Amino acid sequence: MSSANFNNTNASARPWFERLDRIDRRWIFLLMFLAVSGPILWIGVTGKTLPEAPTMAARAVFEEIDHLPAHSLVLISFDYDPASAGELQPMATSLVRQCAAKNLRMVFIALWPLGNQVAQQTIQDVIRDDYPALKEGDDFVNMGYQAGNEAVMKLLLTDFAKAFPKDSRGEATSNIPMLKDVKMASNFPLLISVSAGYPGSKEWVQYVISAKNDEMNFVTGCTGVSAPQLYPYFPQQIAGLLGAIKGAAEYESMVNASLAVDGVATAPKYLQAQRRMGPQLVAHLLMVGLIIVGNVIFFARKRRGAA
Amino acid sequence: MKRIIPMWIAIIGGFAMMLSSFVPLAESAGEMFADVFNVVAAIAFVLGAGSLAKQHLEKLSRRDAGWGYSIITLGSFIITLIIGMLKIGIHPNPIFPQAAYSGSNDSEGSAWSWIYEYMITPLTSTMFALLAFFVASAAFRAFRAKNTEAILLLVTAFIVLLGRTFAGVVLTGWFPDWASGLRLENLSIYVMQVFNTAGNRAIMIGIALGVAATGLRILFGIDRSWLGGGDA
Amino acid sequence: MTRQGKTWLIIGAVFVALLVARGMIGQGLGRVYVKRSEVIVKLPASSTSAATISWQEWKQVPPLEFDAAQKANPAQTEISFSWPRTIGLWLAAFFTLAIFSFLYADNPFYKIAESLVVGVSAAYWGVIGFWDTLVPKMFGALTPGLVKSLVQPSLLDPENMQQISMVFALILGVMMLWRLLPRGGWISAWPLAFIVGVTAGLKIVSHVESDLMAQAAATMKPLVVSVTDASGAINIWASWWASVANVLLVVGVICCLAYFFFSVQHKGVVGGAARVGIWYLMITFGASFGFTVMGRIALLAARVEFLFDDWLWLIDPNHFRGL
Amino acid sequence: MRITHKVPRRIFTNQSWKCVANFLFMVMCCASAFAFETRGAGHDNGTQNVVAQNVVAPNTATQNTNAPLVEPVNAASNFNTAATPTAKPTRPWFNMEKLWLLLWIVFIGAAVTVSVWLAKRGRPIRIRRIAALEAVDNAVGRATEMGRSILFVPGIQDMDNIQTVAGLTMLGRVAKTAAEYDATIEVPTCRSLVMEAARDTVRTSYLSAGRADGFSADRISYITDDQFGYVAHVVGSMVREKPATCFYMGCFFAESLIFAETGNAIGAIQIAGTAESSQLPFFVAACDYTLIGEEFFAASAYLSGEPAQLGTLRGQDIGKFAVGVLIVLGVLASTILVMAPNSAAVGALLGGLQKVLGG
Repeated sequence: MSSANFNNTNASARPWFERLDRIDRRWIFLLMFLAVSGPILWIGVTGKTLPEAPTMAARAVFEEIDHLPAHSLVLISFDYDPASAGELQPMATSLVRQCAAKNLRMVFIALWPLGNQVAQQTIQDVIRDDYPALKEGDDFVNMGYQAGNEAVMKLLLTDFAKAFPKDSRGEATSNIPMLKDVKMASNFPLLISVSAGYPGSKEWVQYVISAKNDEMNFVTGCTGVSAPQLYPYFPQQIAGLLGAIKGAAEYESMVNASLAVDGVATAPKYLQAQRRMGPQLVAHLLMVGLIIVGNVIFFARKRRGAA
Repeated sequence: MKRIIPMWIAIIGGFAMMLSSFVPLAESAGEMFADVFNVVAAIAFVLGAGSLAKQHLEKLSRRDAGWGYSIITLGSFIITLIIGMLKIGIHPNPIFPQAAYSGSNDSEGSAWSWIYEYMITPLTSTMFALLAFFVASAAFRAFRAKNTEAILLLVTAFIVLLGRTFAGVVLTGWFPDWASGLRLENLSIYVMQVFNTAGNRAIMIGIALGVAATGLRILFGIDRSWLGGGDA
Repeated sequence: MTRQGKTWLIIGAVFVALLVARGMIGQGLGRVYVKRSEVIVKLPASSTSAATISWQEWKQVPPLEFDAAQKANPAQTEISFSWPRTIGLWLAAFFTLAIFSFLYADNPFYKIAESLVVGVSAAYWGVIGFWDTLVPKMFGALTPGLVKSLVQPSLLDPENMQQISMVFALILGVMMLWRLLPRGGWISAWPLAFIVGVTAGLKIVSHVESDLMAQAAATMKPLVVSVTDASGAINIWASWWASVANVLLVVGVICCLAYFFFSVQHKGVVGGAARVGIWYLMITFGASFGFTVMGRIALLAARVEFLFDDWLWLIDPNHFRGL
Repeated sequence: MRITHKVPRRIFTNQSWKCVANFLFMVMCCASAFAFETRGAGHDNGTQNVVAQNVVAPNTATQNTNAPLVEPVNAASNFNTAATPTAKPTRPWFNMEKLWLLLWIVFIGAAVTVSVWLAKRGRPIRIRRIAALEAVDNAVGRATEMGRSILFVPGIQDMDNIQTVAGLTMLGRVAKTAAEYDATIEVPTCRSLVMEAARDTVRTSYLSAGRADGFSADRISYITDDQFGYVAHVVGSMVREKPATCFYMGCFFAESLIFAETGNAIGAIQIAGTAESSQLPFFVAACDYTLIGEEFFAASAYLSGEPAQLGTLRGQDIGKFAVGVLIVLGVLASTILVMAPNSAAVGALLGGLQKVLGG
């Protein structure tokens, strides 16, 4: 874009930091491209991923689910659509996997119109493929999408069956065995939301968790853009928080480690997030390096100016 | 006169809407306005399309530099419009086979979804992806310790950037438990919880007052610079 | 030839050479396979024409399934190679590279991509506006019979209020379009004025409620907090940190508010507070910047994965081609 | 256009009367709704209910319009709460839960009205310097000197976003300066309605600058509704036409940094303003000047220099001061409450404060 940089006549006469400061920004672009594409290629070819050290927010998610006794009821809300699946699907997959492995009874709902579709896909990929012993209606049920945003949340507080009168198969809520004792949201000891925006985690906190904080816990996974708005609620209202692909990778590695079987490689669908952390690490290091170089230039120039 | 009437339309509409928020009978007025607005905006697309066509037809007729690109824009616009408006190649919805236009444009295998998947998605999402390059060049140029403000900006960004990867864990993960609050990943959470919350809260309060004052300037007829209408 | 022109030529030549080389090795380059299925739908009994209509649908399947099907029965036609989708895939790759090329310099490929995306997307949103807004909302309210017979038999009968508001919307819309006529274009200022006024009225209420009042209420935190352990004893360190956090939060909000004062000169106490306020704002911005970087890099990674996985078949993270 | 700031000594100008009248109108509307509510609750309950039902019925989902006429008994039994028709749930005229919200709005309205009135009476208002706005004239002048155009992006949202409206008021000011300096201004828009509104605004600005002949509607064009389609076009034309000055004023999302970095690469002076807090960091990092949140909404008033408009800024400050005082009181009260949990008076104070803020 800046063709002027091509004909720097007396470039060699300038001190090194001046030359570095005027570097054509296209070199930075090239470095960024390599920083992202290199790891993708390397991880894609070798299948290796980077280790993860879970932070407290991610560890809290794992432990909240891990502490629940078997057959506890869990309400899982799919508040996203395929557009944000890149960031959120790995979380949803691992969350459902941990719940299924712990033999918890899962109730899926969706507050985004396309959330039902991603929920079905996740049920297919995780429960039907890998935990075929779990029976729909007894161990898990998908209640589908319900329009109304916060209104649905408020209704859930008082009357579950009214908010979701039937499941996605068309079965009436009253006929579903696992929902026999469910009257309202607080019958679920744990609420999980995978959220891409409105309505999502923030609304769950405002309308449901604030009212029932002592009866039910809330863990959530969200996109990077919405994470800053949710941190103020952690750990009081939000017991565990997965922020963007980083949080997903940490949590995914914990779930994989807890379910690992010797001699059997983890299926690629359970490594999505960790695969995506490779380019993140290198690109972040590049950014950090660029900031350092920028400041080295700044101070070198300042010293020269002062001398 | 041409400016007085629109001003009063704005004033009456605005106050009525403000009032409706307090009257349970009219609670849905806001939603109704959203519907009305969407319909007006959809109708106004004709104006946008007219502007687009005029702009490129003029370029073509004048043979301006790059008129060939105008052919591409106009051609793709017209073809997409025809395919979408007429739902070309779309089968009816299996639930309502008797209604000829009941099928959705998005059904897999249609010309429309081909356009979406192979043209709109790659073009727009690659444009979006350019941001990864621009954050790097902006960070290189702007994050320099020129003064206190810049130092704070740069140090916070630095902490969060490192705290969000494995590198942060490697650098500060060995800190003992009593100093665990100083580990980069925890420090970045602390920054988010305290400083970010405080800053954003004040910005939001300020914006609310700014919106109120801007709205009142319009509704009190003090600011009329947005009003068109020709004669002053 | 200019230096830039030469650079373009060299980049292009190297790229094509690499592409050809890639195409000759292993499984070759990106192709799309589809699986055919028949859809048969019964028409309602009242219809006089044929009792059923049918059409074929094609769904995309991984190349692995094609290989398996070919192995089982080389003459099968259920899963086949799709020309239109393969061309689409290559076009998508071309567009991706064309947009990336803008980072180097403006060039004809970018201009083609830009012209296309403007034309296609303008029409795209126009069509969405027509089928998703005008048809169900306006025509659905004003001519429900027509919409039911042609588009959406399940349409609910419109309520009176809905019809009134849609007539109103239609009038506003027509006033907007009046501009296209040679005379009386000023009338289009009326709907605009209505929209601006109503927006102002609505936003005053919603912002004061959710931003001003709610945020101020959330800031009323005690400066001293005592955190108790599970055993009931007071945890001194945790209490200390929680108290510091609250003090920092409250001070921050007040100082940032001071920064936004317009009618007071930033001198003395207000000046000092405003200065602390701008520090807080800078920390806020630095943190948001750092947090957003992750999402932006994920976007680039997705495009690069598209190029390497879907198009060049260099990597196969999902085991779609059985590498 | 009436130029009002030339007559500051007139106590009751037309405009200040209008402002006060509007405020009274607002108060009256609110008061009457409130009065209806309180009266309805106390005295003529029956008639109120009838009226309320007749008005409400067509528009509510919970009530069946025809049922009360045809089968009154069944209709009544549909409601869990009541057995007799007189006790049916009715909708009140005023939502008492929102009383404090209403009072806040009336308070801000009053603060603005009083400040405007005082300003019109000639009481001087000193507004602090806003660097980004001081730079506007120079930035426009630079474009004229360099013989290049000015780019103005009014955000990517439609007219139902107040930021777009604020961006357009700013456009009005910038276009007027541009007309006076004889600089060309390009406004690509992302929505058809914004294009129309921007054309009106710029046309008026050129007229009031006495340069009606210099206005060309074609420079304000619609590109596409698509976010990144729009971005692709705008950055493409930025690189080709190299505007000397770029303004980004309105509601922005991810495109903020694409614009700002491209503008930086072509060496343009960039002034940005938005209330979208997630995008502020990028504008702050990559633009020469940035209007942060509330400053953006104050910009048009600041640039106008008219006492009435500047008065509204004072009104905003009064609102901010009130919020600050409430926060300090609330913090003190809740701190005391932690140390002395049994203090009933402080508890009541805190409860009252939270009520004032809608809690």
